[in-house]
Amino acid sequence: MIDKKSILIINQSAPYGSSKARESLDVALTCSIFEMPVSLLFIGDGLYQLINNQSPDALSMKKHEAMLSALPMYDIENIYITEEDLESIGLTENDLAIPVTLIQRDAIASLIQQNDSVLTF
Amino acid sequence: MIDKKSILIINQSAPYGSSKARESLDVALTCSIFEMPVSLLFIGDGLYQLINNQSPDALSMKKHEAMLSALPMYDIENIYITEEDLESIGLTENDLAIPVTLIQRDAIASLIQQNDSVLTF
Amino acid sequence: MKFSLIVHASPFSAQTSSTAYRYAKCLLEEGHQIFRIFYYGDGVLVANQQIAPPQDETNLLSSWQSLAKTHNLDLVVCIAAAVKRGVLDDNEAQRYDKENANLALGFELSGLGQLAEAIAVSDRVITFGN
Amino acid sequence: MKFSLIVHASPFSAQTSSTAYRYAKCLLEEGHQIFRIFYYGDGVLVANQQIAPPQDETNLLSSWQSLAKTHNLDLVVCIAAAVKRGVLDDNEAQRYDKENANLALGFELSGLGQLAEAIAVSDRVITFGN
Amino acid sequence: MLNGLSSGDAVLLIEDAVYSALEAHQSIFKALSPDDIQLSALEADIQARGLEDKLSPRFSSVNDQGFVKLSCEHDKIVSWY
Amino acid sequence: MLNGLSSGDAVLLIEDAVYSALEAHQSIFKALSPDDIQLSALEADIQARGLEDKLSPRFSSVNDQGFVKLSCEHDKIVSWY
Repeated sequence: MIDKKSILIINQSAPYGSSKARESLDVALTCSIFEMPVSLLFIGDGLYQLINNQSPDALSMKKHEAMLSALPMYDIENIYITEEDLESIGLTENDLAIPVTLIQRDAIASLIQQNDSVLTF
Repeated sequence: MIDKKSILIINQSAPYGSSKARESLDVALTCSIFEMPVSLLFIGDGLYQLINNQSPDALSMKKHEAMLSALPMYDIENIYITEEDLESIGLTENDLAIPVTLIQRDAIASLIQQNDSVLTF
Repeated sequence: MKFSLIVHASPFSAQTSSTAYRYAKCLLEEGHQIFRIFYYGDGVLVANQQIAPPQDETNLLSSWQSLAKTHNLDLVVCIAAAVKRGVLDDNEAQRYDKENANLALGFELSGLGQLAEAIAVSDRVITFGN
Repeated sequence: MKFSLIVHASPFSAQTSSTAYRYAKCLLEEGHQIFRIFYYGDGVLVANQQIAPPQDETNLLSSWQSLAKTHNLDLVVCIAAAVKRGVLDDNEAQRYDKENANLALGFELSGLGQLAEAIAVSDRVITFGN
Repeated sequence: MLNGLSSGDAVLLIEDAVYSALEAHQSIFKALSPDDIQLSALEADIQARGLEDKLSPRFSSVNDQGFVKLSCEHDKIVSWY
Repeated sequence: MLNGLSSGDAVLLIEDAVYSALEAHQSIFKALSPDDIQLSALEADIQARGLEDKLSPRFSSVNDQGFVKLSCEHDKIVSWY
């Protein structure tokens, strides 16, 4: 009954400070379970979701990094960030918790065009 | 029973898009009713609250400008904006709904110091 | 065209839920079809029948309800988001041992699968809030 | 010192309510006094006894309740903000003709005057959220 | 998010975003060619905020019907709050 | 809001604001003299976000007790969300 529409989820929110990051992952996993191809783009503050060595015990919150690590098990492997964003926060791929595909900022438009539907969190 | 502590309310939120602007005014009016001297500072997006000719009928919302006009009836007459903020949005005092006192941005610190308590909306 | 809407923001502190309502109403007036409205995050709070808006403010809950009634709309409230926010139907009230259900008439609690389906079958999906 | 706290943000979509709780707990541990906690805006939503957080998440409502019980805290919920958000005590449920009260035990509905008083008598007032 | 735009796309500002249509904020949009990208702002939000006479000429005012029409004309919609 | 600061004031970053303590964002604070304004960020929020080894040396890490102590030392507190 469900078409295999591809979805791009754009993540622009930092983890922990708001519930957006978790809500986004919940939608991503659900769509993937329904066999819709899911791509994730992390831009702006959303890039902070990917920083490694997160340790939110004192906040009594779930480790966002760990939830991201589960993505491959749900066949979500198209994970994009832009080189410009990574550079702008002064970090490198070594600082990230999961493997990502680096793209140029002006490739965002084609990422949007390649997918059937776009959600932003 | 209530001391006459003076209050500075800093408004940094635009009207209509969120409920902050209204919540701020409700607190200002209440404190004034309790005879606490109230000053209002509008900075950043908060300055947009003061733009005249607001007409929110199509949004079915109350006219924020009209609520601001009630401030003098509550003896709230210390209303500040910074020249820099006004200039940065390309408007002049003629575009504002109520009379304000223009200060320099670096006078914000002394405004904070002159008051006993500071709230931000 | 067939539309679905996602409503995210708190109806009490952001304009967004009200923008979504105006948009939905206009869609229908223009002859389009709404497959589903999916409430997520703090957007689910509009479906609490305990809400008592001041008389001089719009009652967004009853606005949605009457639009839904006239046009037979499918208003789906994310069950996980609703339960943690205290918006419960009879089943959930029982499951979590709460005294009363408070989900407003015209709304239905269901899972994120309903959002996935809405995306799959609609020509356009528009998110209000993020 | 005598502190009062204002809690503004939605307990479900922002970290802020939980930061406020941690801060309040630490204040008390350090021997300070809390005159009042005033919930305003979407911050009032934490006082809805219908809330059913997932078992693996913190239950902020019961955290506030037990802190209040131990330290005899004055937890005041802005009545205007609460009523429009569907958080009602017995009086308000009756006044607005709603079937059930749902204000959680340990909280009290009252007006903004309680906030003004808190500002007047406290050495420090800290706002969580804006 | 203006990075994600390509020729033929349209930008509609709604709610508090309509303030960005003020002349003073046009540097935000300077990278967008007027021939490629259509800029507009929602009428109800403009009027509510008193901006009717204050918008940059690059922006056209669009009513709710126009919002619906734009949604139909473009097969992908990216919301940006 | 850094405009409102004067000598002897302290800035404590909490929640998502702790990201501003990254070296790459220090231009935000460049107008503040280190002798006049004390900069710090909340430990629990730093650790949660994996920033322990990534902060600018201008920022000290402050735990919840330190947050309370700062609140007592300064007679005016301006929250900025």
